[in-house]
Amino acid sequence: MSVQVNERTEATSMTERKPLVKLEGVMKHFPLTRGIIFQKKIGQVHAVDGVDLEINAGETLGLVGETGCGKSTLARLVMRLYPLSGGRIFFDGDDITFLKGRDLRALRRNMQMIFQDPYASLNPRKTVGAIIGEPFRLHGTVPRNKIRDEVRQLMELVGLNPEHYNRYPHAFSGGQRQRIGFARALALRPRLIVADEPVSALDVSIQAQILNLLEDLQDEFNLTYLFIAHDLSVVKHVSDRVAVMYLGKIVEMAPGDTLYENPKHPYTGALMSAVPIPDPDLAAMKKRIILEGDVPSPINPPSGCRFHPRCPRAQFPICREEEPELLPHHRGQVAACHFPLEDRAVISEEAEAGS
Amino acid sequence: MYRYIIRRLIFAIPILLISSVLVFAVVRSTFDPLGGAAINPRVSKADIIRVKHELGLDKSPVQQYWTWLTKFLRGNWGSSLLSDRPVYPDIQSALVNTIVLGGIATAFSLLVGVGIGVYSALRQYSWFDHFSTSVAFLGLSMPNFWFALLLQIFFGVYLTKWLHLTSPIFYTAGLSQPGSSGFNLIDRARHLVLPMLVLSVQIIAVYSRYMRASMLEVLHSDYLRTARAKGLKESRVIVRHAMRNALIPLTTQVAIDVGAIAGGLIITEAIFEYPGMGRYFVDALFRGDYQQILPWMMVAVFFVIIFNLAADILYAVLDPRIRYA
Amino acid sequence: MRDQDQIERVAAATQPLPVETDVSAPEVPAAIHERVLSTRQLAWRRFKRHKLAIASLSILILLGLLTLFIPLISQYNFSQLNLFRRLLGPGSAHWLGTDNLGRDEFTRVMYGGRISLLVGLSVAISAGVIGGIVGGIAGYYGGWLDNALMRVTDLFLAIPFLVVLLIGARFLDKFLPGSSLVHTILILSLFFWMPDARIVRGVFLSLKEKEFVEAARASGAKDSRIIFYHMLPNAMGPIIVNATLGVAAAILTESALSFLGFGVQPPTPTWGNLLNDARGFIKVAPGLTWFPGLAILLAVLCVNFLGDGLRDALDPHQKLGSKE
Amino acid sequence: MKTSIPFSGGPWVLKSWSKDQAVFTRNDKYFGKKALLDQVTIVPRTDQPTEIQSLLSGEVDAIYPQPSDVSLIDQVKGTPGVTAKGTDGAYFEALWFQLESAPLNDPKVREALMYAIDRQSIIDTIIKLNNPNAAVLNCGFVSFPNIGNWCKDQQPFSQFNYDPAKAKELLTADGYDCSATPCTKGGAPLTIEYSTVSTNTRRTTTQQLLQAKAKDAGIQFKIKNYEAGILFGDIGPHGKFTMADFATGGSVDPSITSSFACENIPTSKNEFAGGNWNHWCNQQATDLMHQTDKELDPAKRLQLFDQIYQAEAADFLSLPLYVLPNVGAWRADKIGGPVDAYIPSNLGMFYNMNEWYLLK
Repeated sequence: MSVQVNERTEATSMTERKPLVKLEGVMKHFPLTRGIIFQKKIGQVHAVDGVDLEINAGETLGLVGETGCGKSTLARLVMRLYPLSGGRIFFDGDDITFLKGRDLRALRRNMQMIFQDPYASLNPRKTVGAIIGEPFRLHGTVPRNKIRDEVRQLMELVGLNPEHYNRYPHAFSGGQRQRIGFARALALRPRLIVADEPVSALDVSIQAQILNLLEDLQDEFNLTYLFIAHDLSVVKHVSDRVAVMYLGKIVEMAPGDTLYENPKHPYTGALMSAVPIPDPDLAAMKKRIILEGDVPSPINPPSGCRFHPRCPRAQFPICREEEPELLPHHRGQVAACHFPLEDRAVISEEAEAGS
Repeated sequence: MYRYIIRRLIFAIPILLISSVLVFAVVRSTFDPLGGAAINPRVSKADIIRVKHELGLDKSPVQQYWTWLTKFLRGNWGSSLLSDRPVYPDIQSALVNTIVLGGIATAFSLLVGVGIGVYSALRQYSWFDHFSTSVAFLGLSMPNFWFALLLQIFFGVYLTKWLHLTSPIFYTAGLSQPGSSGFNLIDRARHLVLPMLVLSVQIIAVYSRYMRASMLEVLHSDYLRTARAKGLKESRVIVRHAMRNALIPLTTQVAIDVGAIAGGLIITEAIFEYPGMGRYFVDALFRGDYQQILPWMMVAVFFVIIFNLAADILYAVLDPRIRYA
Repeated sequence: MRDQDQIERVAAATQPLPVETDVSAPEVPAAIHERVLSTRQLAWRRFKRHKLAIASLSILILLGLLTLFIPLISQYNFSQLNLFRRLLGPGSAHWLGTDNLGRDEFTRVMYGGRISLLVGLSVAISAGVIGGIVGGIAGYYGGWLDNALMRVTDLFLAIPFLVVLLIGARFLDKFLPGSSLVHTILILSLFFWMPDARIVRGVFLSLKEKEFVEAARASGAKDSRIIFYHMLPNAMGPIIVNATLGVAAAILTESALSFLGFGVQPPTPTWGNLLNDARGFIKVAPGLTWFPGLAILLAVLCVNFLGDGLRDALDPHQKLGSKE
Repeated sequence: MKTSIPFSGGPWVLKSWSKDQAVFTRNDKYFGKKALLDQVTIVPRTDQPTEIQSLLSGEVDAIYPQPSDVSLIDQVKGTPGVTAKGTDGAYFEALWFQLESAPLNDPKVREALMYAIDRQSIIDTIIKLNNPNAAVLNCGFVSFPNIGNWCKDQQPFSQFNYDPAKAKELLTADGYDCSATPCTKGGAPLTIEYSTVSTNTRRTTTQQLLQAKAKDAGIQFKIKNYEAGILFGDIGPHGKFTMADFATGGSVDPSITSSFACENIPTSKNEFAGGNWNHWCNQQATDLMHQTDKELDPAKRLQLFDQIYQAEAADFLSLPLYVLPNVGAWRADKIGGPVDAYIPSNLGMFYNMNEWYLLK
């Protein structure tokens, strides 16, 4: 145990200079096939289409986007649950893109995942004790006879009654189940936790508890989070930086406040306009931008800027023909847009123009 | 849709070819082609060698297969080694007989089974439902050869004796009265009733349960509720909406079952001396007549594949949810 | 949707009833204030409501015990002849009479039942294992492997079943020496696994997408552990139901094979060959035809009812308390 | 045979023929006694129970079945108008030993086996069901047992009566330990594989009967049956059996060289076409067989055959069991004439159908 701690402190000091996770041009294309025996590839879903991203040690990186934009796929790519179609992933400086078998399983000790659906993410046939204890059994980090105690401690840590060790998941509520999921993810003391919409399936009243738990755990274990959500207000609440994804690409990334106050990408702007604001004065000023049209199919993404068919600021032919690059704007803010939004107050102006 | 059907049809050709290879390999390795001849002590060694050469059995397996296949496709199905009767006309008449028996039994079972299934579903948990469920279970659990035996002894021996008849009401064996020539509907029917009954008991049980299940599923579906809500007449809701959709899975099931009939009535035909495919096969098997078994297997497999194909296509045609590009 | 229907179609093609397999969430979340019950307890509760299944289970247990302990119950041996007491009717000395060689029919029916039940059980279990492996691999790995395995399954389903059994029996006779009992079990298992494979595949296809499987992989579990520890237990319900119905089908098929003169060979009695032997005495000693036939009917009926009850109990669609 | 009508001599003309039925009509041009019936149809039935069934139900009027272990006479009893008759037939049934396969390659074991088989009980339990006058068959295997003189006086196998004690004695003398059942030698139990046609219930019932009886003689029979096609097409010619039960017939003027001479043991040399499935090679007997083939005088041939019989018995070649009964049953209320006249012959019950007539 002590050795591990030493390693960690060392690693932490190192990652001050280096990002913990680095993604370079990560792609995931799911093939669409037809035919029974001889499968013909007739197209592919561009779920993630060239993403560059860095997650620094100890921070929480929020990832937002509409349903189907590829954020869950990206999460699973980071976790190496899917093989990549292109690009590279580095963890703590090591290339983990092509890890397999034993090495890949060893990597799991450093990165864990929390899932969206608290009902589907727990095996209904296993007791809570077996579920939380499984990582110990798989990696042998704790002697067999100590597993039980270790699991009880974890349960207490996440706010579960250790007495319920032998219960089955169906006996727990959604929030409790999500706590079980946390306990399982924490069992190996990972450095990175990928949380895929961990609260979106929960009641609002419980969401706050769970988010607070996440923050407490981050402090206690010096965790790095990749936090995925489609709800901006939740993301903003927990994240140091926020990345916005649209159709398999990152369109804008910035520290939470900057993004909120000064969105550069019109898509971010539209998303921001939907965030409820606690201040009634500000809220009155703000108009919601309703995007027209549906999200285009990721099988056949639009050319040029992917947002151009729905973008109120699009100018042709450039937006249709040229793909914008991620360019720096404010400090720590990057956005990919040919015609970025102006600073401040633009939101309402845009809204008026649009309506 | 047409493209889908055509593609499936084209696809069936390699499947048939592969099946023919398998059939040939299995039958060739299991049966000694001249095993039947060896039973006959009068067949001399020289004869066997001569026949071996005639049948090309001294060539390589691939050559043998190819010779056999080309002959088979040209309609030259060979002759039985034991009786020297050409195989083709016998298999043809056996196939017709089997299709008659299987077809009538299937049609009858379908009528009764669907009726029982629909009524049970409409009156779920009524005494009729419970009763038909119990009877269906009984039918499913009945060893059909035993049932056949009981029917034979009852109709053939006891009933004939009690009623002082000279011939039984329903015959217990054969296809027609011995010595009769030509087609006599009543005579044929009297021969078909018992085997049909034995076959139907299980099919009715399966179909009624199947129909009940799919009917219940449809009855609880949203679109049916919508149809009712629209104010359609109940009978129209049941017939036009519920039954039509509930019949879809059954239809494909029936298509598959019919395909299996060509090779599948072995027990019933054996017990009732019915001169169909099953009986032909068992006879050939008992005698180890390779020359008869090989084409028989091909015909049976052919039917299964074709009807499975038909089931797939039917499914695609009937189920609007499925559209194949 | 297609897959699901396919499973049902195929299941119905090879066994008595359409299996309403569940491939969706295998859990009914119990309200938090309810007494906490394990899945097994919930299933048992549902099963207990099924009176016919309970009765069937009791009869089967009784029948199983009878056939198992028949040497202790009966004073006769199944092969012990008494040529002076042939073809007797039922009586106090011989409860079900004697056969054409003066053997005690009760002992023979019970001993035959032992063999028939053994065949049924072994076939269902080994078919379940084969089907589980094939379906599991196909469903878990998907892709070309899935395609290849499912085409093989289709092929096995397509060939006329009894024909293959008959030819297969010959094949084994020729190439693999051994007792006809072992041969019969082997052959039957080889042609009973397809429904299991399809069901397991269907369940696995849907389970594969479940987050708990991803969670297991994210925890560092190997494929084998995911398949056997995480996914298989969740597929057990349909497998058990199908295996139960498979027992019934195997008993019937074995008896039909024996009746045709294939299958398990005398002197080992099975219900099928007892019936076959009885045919010549149907007028002189009708009991010889009735008793083994009724025994098959009773056993298969009970197994089918049991399967029905298990389906109700293990089918998670069924909520406790609702009357369906 | 071909599908074209193969013959039309004699009192009948074959009107039509298929796998399901053969229809004969009167041959009006026949020089002899014209048939009394207008038409006769012959239909196949799988086995004796089915044939009896068809007769009882009135679907057919006369049957001439292959006898099984079924009691024809008992089954027919109680149906007025139906008469049955069983007599000795033309084939004989025997247990054949493959002399080169263990443990029957030991003549002592074969000798003991001769006393371990209860032939009388087969007759009493199974054969008498169809032929009340049946008796144990004791002569050698050359000809129709009840035709001519070939199997009249010589009874070389009559010495072998069921005597389990004697069998055990012989085995003990041969080095077997018979304190337990079955006897053992060097720890290995005395097991003899016993094969016959799996679908023939007469034979499988016989098998079970003999198995139970042989146990008392310290011998265990392991039953391994085959379908006819396999037994006669593969197992027999390739010598893959130890002891088998099947029937054989001879001819009116017999030659047994093809069945028993040394050179006719099936081997790869003769492509397994030899008829000596027993693998019996007794040079003296083979010489005698060759002599019989050249001998024209029936009396002298009979003498030579007698010597061969003796050699067969002395070598424990096989054990004859019984004469296969010929059985026939018919509706005496419908058919008149000498219906049963040819039941005992090798010509078959239907040989004199032209003399049968319908009763009004």
